[in-house]
Amino acid sequence: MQKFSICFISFFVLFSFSMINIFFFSYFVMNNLVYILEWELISFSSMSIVMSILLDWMSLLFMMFVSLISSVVIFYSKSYMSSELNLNRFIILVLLFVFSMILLIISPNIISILLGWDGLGLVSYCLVIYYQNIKSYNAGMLTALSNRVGDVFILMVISWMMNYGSWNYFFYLDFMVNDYMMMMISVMIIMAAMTKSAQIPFSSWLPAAMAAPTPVSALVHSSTLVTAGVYLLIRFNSLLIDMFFFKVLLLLSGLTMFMAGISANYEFDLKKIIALSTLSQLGLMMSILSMGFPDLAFFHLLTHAMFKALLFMCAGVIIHMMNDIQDIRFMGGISNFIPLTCLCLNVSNMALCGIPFLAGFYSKDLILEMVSMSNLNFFIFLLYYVSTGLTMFYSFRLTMYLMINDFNLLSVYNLYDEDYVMLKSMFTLMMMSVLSGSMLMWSIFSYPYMIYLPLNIKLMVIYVSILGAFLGYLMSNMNIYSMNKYLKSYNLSSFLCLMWFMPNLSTYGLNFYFLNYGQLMLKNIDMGWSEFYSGQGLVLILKNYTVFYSFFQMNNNFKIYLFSFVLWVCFLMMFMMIYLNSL
Amino acid sequence: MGQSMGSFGARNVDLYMNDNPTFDPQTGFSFERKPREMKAREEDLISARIPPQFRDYCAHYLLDYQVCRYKNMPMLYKCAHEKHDYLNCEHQDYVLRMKEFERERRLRLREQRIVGAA
Amino acid sequence: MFYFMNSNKMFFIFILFFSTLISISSNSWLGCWIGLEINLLSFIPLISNSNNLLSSEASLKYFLTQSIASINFLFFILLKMIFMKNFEMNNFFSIMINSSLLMKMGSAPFHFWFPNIVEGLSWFNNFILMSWQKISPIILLSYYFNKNFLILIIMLNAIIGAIGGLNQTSLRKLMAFSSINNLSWMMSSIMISENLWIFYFLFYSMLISIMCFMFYMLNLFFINQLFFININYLIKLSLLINFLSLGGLPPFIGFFPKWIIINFFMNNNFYFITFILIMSSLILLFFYIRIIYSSFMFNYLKLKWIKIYFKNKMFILLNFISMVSILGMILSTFFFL
Amino acid sequence: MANVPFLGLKTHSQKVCSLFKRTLRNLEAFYDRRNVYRYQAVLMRERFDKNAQVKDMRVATQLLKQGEEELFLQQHSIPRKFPLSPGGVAYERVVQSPDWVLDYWHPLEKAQYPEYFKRREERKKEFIAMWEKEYGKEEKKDQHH
Repeated sequence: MQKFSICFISFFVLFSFSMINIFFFSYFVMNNLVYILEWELISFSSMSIVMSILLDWMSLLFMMFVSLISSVVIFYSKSYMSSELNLNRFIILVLLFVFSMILLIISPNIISILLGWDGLGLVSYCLVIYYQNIKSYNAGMLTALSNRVGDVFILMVISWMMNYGSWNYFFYLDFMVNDYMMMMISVMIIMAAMTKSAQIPFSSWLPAAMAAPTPVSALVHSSTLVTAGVYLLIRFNSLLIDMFFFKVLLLLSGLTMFMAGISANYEFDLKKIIALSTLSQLGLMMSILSMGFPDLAFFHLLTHAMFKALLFMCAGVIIHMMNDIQDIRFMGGISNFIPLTCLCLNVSNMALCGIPFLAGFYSKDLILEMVSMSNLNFFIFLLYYVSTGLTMFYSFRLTMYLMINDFNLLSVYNLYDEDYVMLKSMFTLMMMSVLSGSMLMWSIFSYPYMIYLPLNIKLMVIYVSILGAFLGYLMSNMNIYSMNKYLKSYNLSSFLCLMWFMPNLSTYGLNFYFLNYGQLMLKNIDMGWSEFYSGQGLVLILKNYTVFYSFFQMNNNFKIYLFSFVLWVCFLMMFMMIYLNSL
Repeated sequence: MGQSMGSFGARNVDLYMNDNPTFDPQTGFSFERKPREMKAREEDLISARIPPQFRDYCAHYLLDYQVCRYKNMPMLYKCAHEKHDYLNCEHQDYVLRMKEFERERRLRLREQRIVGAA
Repeated sequence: MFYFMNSNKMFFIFILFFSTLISISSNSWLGCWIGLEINLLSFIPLISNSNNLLSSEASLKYFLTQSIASINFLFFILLKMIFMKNFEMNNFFSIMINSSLLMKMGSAPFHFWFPNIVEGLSWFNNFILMSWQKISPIILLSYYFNKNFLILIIMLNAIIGAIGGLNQTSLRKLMAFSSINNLSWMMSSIMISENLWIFYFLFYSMLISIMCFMFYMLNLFFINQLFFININYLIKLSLLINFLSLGGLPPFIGFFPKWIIINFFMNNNFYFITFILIMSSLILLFFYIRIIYSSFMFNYLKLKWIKIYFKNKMFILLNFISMVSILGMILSTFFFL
Repeated sequence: MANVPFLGLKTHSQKVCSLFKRTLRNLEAFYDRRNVYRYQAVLMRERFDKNAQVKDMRVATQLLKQGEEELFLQQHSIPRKFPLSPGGVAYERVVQSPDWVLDYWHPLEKAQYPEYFKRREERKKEFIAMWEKEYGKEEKKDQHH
């Protein structure tokens, strides 16, 4: 009976769904097919709200990856969440998340996108606050509100698209490129995507969202939810190519990539390091997207989903094993105790760094070479390559902290690879993160890219990687007499460590004004004038009226009443007489 | 960056990467230059649904590659040769374009020299 | 309550119905007057109840007011016959005839008898007084009315009905004021067309029939009786929803006739009256909700030996009408799909 | 609790000890390897010991203030917290409901654990008896409101 738990059933269903999708994907990519299904819900004023489904190779492939990762994550959480009382609720939340993600993936209609988009925001909020303590409530509110900004932009896009008479943006992409309204729409879409993918002004929520349970982080905050923004922009790409704002996006996402890479080096929370590396990779996707290579962004999105989910799952095993400790300063030397998990961790870390022939190599190397092939200014070029080096840097630092040094928590300890449920699911993803790069490279690029570079520029990736790895080794190396590098540059370090003070600037600093204004409003309007003029005041006036009225009613003097009626009649009679006399 | 560094030396003649050649194609050549011929037929490209930006002088190799992909759908590594041919052709094309760029740069320098001498 | 138990009352109720038919179908004013008189005389025996002192007081009061109104009515139709030709309009005559009719139906400036008498009546008599007894005066009103005067009266009705009911604790008086308020809607509908009035009247009488039956069955006369915890929660809930429907809250069917009247008023540019009517029904809804809200909240009275329930037969009838009242508007949209 | 002035009051030596402990925690955050941390902790201990013999309270207070300031200026951005202690990641993740919640269970729920609740009622009675023995009976107040 244990076999048929909700985890197993969901795993089975999602896994089969993923297999179906891979079949259909190969059929669609072979025949270059696109299917659109439409169902009209309501039509008013010649505008129709339709539920539409777009199936092409891109949506099918993304669905396949999402359902594969989610099935594996659900299988994993059977063990990770085994002592959870509300396991059913957890799994159902995850399934709801997958459902709204799929809704987002397959819809070419901005209204049904909103359905998926809002679903993602809501469910991710519920998942972040899953452990109901103060920290996760704060993180959840930060996540929800940051994403809410994007929701509002999507809503505004809906109202702008009303001008076209339909919300199927898919049909307008080619023809309305130079339209003013479409320009507004695309700016808003870019803003929405920036909130969802945590680009620079909005990036403080992604590390905060690590308060969620680790399987959630693996599924939601690394591979699927945060890539929703990238996916949306991939869909809108043909519209955005020549826009000025897309250049701004290139700058912002490059900075995101750089900032996250640096902050990951200063971070000590295991999950936050991985979250920041996710942020860095998201910046990479966004920036290559804004240079006009949507398929490269998509490629990196998919491979990244694989190895980042795996990385999170390994981190989950470590956290599970270490009694909820996430601080890497407590860890060390665990490769002696959990070799299999460390194997997976290393594979995914190397894939992240782009070590040749793992998944990340194919996408990242291609992206960097295409960057070298394009016309760019030196600053963007620098951002790309420095961030690549930084990826290596923090990955090596993480590896050193986790595996090489001595165990740093207790003097008596017993750690072991306890759980084959977790290991099985991790091995599935490990296979995928080894293989998926080359598989995807073959299958999705029907039109291959030609790269032709001088030797040194071609080898630049390797140079920065080696440099980064060396620095990462140095950074985690600590002798008794070593100077404290952090203390020597305290101000700069805090600046970099706290994500360029972005949480303070974009959330804590900003929301003070809104809260203050809200309190003023509450005091003056809600509990002040509007109470006086609508609620209490109206009742008071009506009460006075009814008291005044009761004075007449409750005298209950029937004689006066009848007499007054007769008087009224006589009064009218008198006037009538005057009137009749005047005739 | 390779691109921008490569074209950096041409800034003094106001030449950028995406500029078109402005001189007569025959200038400075002793033999007659022929325009390149498009080997892939338009209707083939249309029927294969090749996007417009890929319909260049190497499109016939691309067509071969697409056909191969269609034939061996799951085992795509079998199309390595076709892919290589296509990329090789693209590479030759790129080299040609770079040569044209260099020629344009030199011609412009020469023009400046002549004007400056006069 | 039901008069088929009592042959005398059955006889009078028969006469009551037919007198109304006489009055609204006669083609002379005198015939109308005769119908009204018969109506008055047949309703008084229905009111009287030898066990209840209040009812005989109520019947006397009813007799007095109605007879004064009838006298005036008779006097003015005779005067009109003397002074004026047929189909001739005159402000003063119309105002005077209207006044006596307004008094007969208990409309606003002449309504003071209405809440008093209602206090002495049983719920079924109340129901008759609030619905059937309104028919003949309103129909007669539609024959010969002064528009400006009537508009004034409509606004007065709306405001008085709303304000008077605010601090009532007696459910019968409350229903009386609610009927005064609804009278304003009815009079405004009769200004538009007779069909519209029939439409409104049917819905209104259906809604108050539910209320009256329900109060009768639960034996409720005052608000604080609603606070009994013995009353089933579902009964309270259905009371709430029927109240909301009576007040005219949108998803329920009580909104439907009001909606249509508002629509016609808009077409005829009666914006100000519409405003007054809607605002007064807001106040009406306020005190309906207040009653039910407190009955949900203050469950502090607990009767020991009483179990409050509906008789089965009634329950089915009541449920059916309630269902129409609650879901009518929603279900009726399916006919137009 | 404004009328209880002595609760927040600490002696000077308590304040110094507290400062020393916080300093050590801060060092722990900076120097994560144990041996390195020990070395730094010894150095820090020496700095404290150097001023241990200061008799003049004015100077001592000044030194304490300086120490607090230095600690504040060198506070680690990501302090090292144990997961279950306040500020840690898993703090209050598992909520222990207080004991009185059990009294508000529905009788049907209580009936599922008859033995426990029987004993609980007995214990309650015993506790009330003990209470009344110690503090006397509760006066009957006017419950009407």
